[in-house]
Amino acid sequence: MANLNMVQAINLALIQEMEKDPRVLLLGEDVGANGGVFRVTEGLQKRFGEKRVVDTPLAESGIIGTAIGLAMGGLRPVPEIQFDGFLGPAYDQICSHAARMRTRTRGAFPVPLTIRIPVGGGIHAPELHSDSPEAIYAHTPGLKVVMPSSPYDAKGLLIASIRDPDPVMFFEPKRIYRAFREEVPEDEYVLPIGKARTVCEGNELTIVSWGASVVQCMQAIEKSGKDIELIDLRTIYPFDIDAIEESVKKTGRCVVVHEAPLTCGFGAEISARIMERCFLHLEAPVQRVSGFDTIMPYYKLELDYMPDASRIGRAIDDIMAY
Amino acid sequence: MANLNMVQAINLALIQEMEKDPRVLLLGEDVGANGGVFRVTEGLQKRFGEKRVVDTPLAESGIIGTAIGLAMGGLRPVPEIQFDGFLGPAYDQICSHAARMRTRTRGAFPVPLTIRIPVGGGIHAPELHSDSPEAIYAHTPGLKVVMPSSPYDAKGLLIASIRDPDPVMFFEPKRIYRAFREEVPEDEYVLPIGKARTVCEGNELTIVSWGASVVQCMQAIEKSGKDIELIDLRTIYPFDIDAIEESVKKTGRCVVVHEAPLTCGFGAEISARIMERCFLHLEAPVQRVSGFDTIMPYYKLELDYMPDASRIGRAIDDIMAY
Amino acid sequence: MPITTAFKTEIPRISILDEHGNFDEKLGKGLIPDADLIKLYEAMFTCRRLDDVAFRLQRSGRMGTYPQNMGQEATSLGAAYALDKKDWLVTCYRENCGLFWRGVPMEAILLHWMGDERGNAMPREHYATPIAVPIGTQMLHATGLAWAAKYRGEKQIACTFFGDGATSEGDFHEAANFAANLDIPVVFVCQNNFWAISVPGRIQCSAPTVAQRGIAYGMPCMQVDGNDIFATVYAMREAIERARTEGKPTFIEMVTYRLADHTTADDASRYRDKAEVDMWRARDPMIRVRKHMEKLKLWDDKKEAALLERAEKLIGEAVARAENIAAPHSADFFNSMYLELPPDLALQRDTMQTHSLGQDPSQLANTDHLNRVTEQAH
Amino acid sequence: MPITTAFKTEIPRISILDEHGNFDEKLGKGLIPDADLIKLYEAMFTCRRLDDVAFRLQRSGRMGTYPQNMGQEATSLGAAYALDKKDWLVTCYRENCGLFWRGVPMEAILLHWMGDERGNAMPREHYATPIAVPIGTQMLHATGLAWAAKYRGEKQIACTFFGDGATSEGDFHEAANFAANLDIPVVFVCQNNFWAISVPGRIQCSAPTVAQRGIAYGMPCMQVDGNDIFATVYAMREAIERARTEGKPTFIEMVTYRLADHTTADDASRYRDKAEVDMWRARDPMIRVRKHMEKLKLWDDKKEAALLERAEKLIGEAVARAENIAAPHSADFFNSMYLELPPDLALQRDTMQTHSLGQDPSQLANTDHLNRVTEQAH
Ligand SMILES: Cc1ncc(C[n+]2csc(CCOP(=O)(O)OP(=O)(O)O)c2C)c(N)n1
Ligand SMILES: Cc1ncc(C[n+]2csc(CCOP(=O)(O)OP(=O)(O)O)c2C)c(N)n1
Ligand SMILES: [Mg+2]
Ligand SMILES: [Mg+2]
Repeated sequence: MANLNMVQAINLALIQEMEKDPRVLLLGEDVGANGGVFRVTEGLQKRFGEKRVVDTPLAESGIIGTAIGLAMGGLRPVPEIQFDGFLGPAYDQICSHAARMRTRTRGAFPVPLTIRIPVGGGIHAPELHSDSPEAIYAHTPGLKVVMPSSPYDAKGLLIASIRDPDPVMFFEPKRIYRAFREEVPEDEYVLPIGKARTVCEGNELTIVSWGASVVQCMQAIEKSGKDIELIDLRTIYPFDIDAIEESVKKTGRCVVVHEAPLTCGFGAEISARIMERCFLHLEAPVQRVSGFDTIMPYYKLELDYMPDASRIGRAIDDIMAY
Repeated sequence: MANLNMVQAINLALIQEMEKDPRVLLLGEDVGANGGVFRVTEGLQKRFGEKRVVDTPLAESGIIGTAIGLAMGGLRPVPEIQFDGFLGPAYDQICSHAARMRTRTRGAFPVPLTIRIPVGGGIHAPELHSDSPEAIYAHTPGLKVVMPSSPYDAKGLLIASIRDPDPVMFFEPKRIYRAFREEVPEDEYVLPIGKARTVCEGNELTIVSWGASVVQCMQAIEKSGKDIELIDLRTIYPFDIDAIEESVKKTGRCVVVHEAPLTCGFGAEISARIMERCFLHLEAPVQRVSGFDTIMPYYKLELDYMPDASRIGRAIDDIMAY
Repeated sequence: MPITTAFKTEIPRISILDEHGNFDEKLGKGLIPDADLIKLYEAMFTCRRLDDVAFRLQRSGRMGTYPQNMGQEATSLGAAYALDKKDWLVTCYRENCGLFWRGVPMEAILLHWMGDERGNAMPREHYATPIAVPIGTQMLHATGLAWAAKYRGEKQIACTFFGDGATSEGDFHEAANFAANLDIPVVFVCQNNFWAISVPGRIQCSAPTVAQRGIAYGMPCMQVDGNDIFATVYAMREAIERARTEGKPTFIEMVTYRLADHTTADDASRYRDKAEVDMWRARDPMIRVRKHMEKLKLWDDKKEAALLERAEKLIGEAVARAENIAAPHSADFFNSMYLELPPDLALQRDTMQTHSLGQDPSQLANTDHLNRVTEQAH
Repeated sequence: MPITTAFKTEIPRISILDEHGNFDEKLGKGLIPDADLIKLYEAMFTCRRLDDVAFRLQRSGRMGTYPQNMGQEATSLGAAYALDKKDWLVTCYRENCGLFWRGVPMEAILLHWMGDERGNAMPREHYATPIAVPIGTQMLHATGLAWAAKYRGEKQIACTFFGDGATSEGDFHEAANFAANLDIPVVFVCQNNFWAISVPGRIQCSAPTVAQRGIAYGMPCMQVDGNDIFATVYAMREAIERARTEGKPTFIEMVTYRLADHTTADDASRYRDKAEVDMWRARDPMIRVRKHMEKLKLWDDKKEAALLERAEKLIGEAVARAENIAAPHSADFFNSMYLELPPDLALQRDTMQTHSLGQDPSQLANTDHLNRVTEQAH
């Protein structure tokens, strides 16, 4: 056991998978000598050589497109896209190719690929460095979408993602990269993709969230003094609707919290599913606390944009009063 | 008044806007001599010259990126992307630039741009020629998203889109390009973006749909013999939640129908909003009839994928029996 | 010397057997043994038949949109002939002849255009990737495939084909740039057929040659008469040698022409002149080989007639196999989504519905739904 | 002649005032009048001060991440000087000096890096687009802007700047290709500073020059000593003339060096040698101009001291304006989304919440929510 922050936990997961499986290689912008702009791949090029930790040209479509080829060729590439906002140029290779290759070839060419991307706001970064695009990829059949909210989860989910036979979008909430440490087992372990985690149990209300927002939810719950169950989704697709259903059938109330814009964010899907599955158990309409339907503003206003404990708290009050 | 199909109605709208406003120009692959692969721009290059109807290199990001520049330079470009599946390479320019330029520059550089794209399945086309990506763009703040379901609507909505001061994704459901004709006024007219159309009134159930699926809904309603209200959304963003609310408060039941995959499709947003707005009026959970969470299959199986009258009919039966 | 020369280069153009039957002995002698030349001609001939048959299948409603290959046979064939059978062949959709040489069963190609993914389930032993419909995207996969081989220390390389239109896409640029800068052994072959549907070549590339696209990456570049099987083989051999020994990419422009419409959905008479097409008809890659073989007494009408018979039989059988394959089942497009199907997706598959009522397992006792679905589907 | 020459080209390299003070009279004479040269030096000097000040603002927590421009002043300055004031200047983020020459107030640049969109609200009279953070995307906008001018029959052209790393992006390729094939008057300027954050230039372009990227499009290409204001002006004039009279694009590689870290968030000592940096320090574009002016008796220490004072004042005022601007309001990021705000978005703005309870207009009678929000925000 070591006391690690999320950056260290991910770094450790990468080391262990690379040692275990010679097919695993890393590629991306600045992942080599620089160890990534967040230092997530720190020391890895020195340890594994330039063949396995590759600085690529500055071209996101190229990174993902060649990684698809690497995967089709039998390897397990783990490309990094430097920031959420730079997924855009890679969108076509991710959604039209990585996601479709297995289906397109009826299983002849699977694409075991794990795309690592720091996501989300809250670090005073420039434009296009603070987005939360998980709903886009959850709406794209053929991908899995994972987002850890703690160092422990990050390690176990990343190892599961790398070993997964299908393409995984591995979103790393950069706001909590170094926000806290926790005990992380030194041995490798796997957390199953598709299973949520109950952060705390409660009977009055269910909150569903993922990524950095989980931390805001915990703050809000603490402040509220109410008996609230918090579910950390951990994976956005496939998502653990059974866990949500069970909880909401117990509590009758639910708030979903995420950083991405409201309209057609993943909160919409969860809300719709809850209605479909728990209709007769609901005591109030599911509430969504999310980013607004605006562009994430430059950093002077970013905290106004993101759901925080006070905004979540208001939703808690409102739904409890319903 | 003329009896036109949707292709003709769009062609007419383009002619009228180009005659009226010299700032309007068309660009895209094969839009010139060939008149577009669906002949939507037929005759326009001959009529308006190569300056105003421009065959571009085969590069979707280039088409949208230069169109953004054209719009920033004061023109009203109407680029065409040849098929839904080829929006992918243009995703970044659409979502990171067209959608953001006004906000980024606090209004100094608006981008009045109308992107025309044939969308959806049902015409036995090859791979990546049958997708329905509207939810992706509805989740992207800064865009408007329009999808007509008839020749009359197509003309009025396209004219509104071209005149709109902000970027519009104008999705043309190719399955009904030539499926039927209707009376279309020869004079120009505008249908407001953001307003739904009640296709038929009813008291027992509300169906919300858009694009080619509206036709399937009408078939299902006819077959069902029930007293059903059908709302054609016409615009996906901003969407006419007031019209939906009013209808569902009356009927107490709602089915949403779309071709795109279920998870995080725009049906999820509508379902979530209905719960938020009509909670106490609902007699059954909102039901979604949609494409599956799979890749749209090659054409041998495409009809199994798309919601048809029988699948919609089952949902009608199930929700009425609830 | 304030104005100096920063860079200087030339691009060669290769032609060995030209459209008038002139054969360059210096380059051409021994390049392709006679026995192989016959086989190469037979392959072109057979694929030309396939093209005709596919066209007719489409016209009679037995196949969807189909892009004819007519006139471009010598390009991919030259490549497939020169490559090792284990080198990756990453094509677009006008390389039937190369895939045929590689041994890919022709029903795979037919099935693809019949709207059936099983046509893309390429057995790995062919080292070929499926027909690529989205333009310009497959070159990155080729680069990754060659990179994977290099990573493993194998001598395998990749050869990728794409059109002149495809060179306008950003992905083309990124693929070439990755290969050049990371030393990945890929042969990039552009089939410059002067058209991208209705858009003429100068709108894709107004430079004097498409070959010079490769200069941007510091790659050796060649322009080749793509309708000359000798020239395509010659150029490929040089590029393959460089890839194999130095691990470096090459860019080859093969100049050819699309003799048919873009696809069966297209009408090329709307945008191009008959005179242009006629000129290129005379440059057909098959005519010159046949004449050359006749000159060498390798070929005659009798052999041609026998070949026709063999080709008809082979294509006929491929068509029969493609048409007689069992109808696909809607479960197929679910089952190939992930190695392990998420429960929610399995539920969608089993109920063939997305609305929740009656879809929930607890409500599945009544399997009427399921029966109804299965009936409808078949 | 089976192997002929398909294409042949050369790229010139321009250098006029080199780092040793050698001045090429033939090319340089009369190129920049003395009075202008002084002003150009003053601009470089002022922007270098801005760079220092911005760095210190960041270090003291008064500004976010900032990318220093140090060492690259002569590139964009040469362009801005040679361009007409109505030509579009479409930059990346290391062109402060060009924007300064153009007249863009320096607080715009400071505000941008202070996380405030108002820094991007460029008045149209500057014909400059805002600082572009996403790499490689702005060249397409430049191409569209120049196209719009051409469409209107105006003589206006566009000049766009980008780094060596940016030339790896597909969008760069598409922009150059559009401009070349559709005859759009754009000057493409690559600031080759040998690094893209930590990634060395050879991984972006392993060709002998970056200039040859332009050959792919049949564009005239030039390589220029980017630390030589005379050379950058010379090359720009040639390119502008071509754009203005023939309506055609040019590709210019300006060879320069980033003397500082990539941004204030970077530590370049992790990946590059001090020796390399030191070598380039000696090639600083300002040193040679100052020496040259001293030789011509145009400059001395006294003038430099006076300039320093003026620069400090100007930058100080810009900083004050940037820091004293009224705090933005959350309504701002709503109000600039569309010309007309959709009702749903207005509701989000007015309530500052996305959850529906209490957000619905019918429930808004109690405005406690609103008050709470406004208080929190300010
Ligand atoms: C990304 C993308 N954009 C557009 C299309 C539509 N399309 C199909 S083929 C074609 C022209 C291709 O031209 P070229 O690359 O020269 O190949 P050719 O057909 O001439 O062999 C176009 C525009 C597509 N398939 N993919
Ligand atoms: C599309 C995109 N990908 C990645 C980044 C992150 N990033 C910012 S600057 C930079 C390097 C840019 O290098 P270059 O183009 O040479 O410009 P320079 O910084 O050297 O001036 C990178 C990778 C980005 N901003 N945009
Ligand atoms: Mg072509
Ligand atoms: Mg650089």
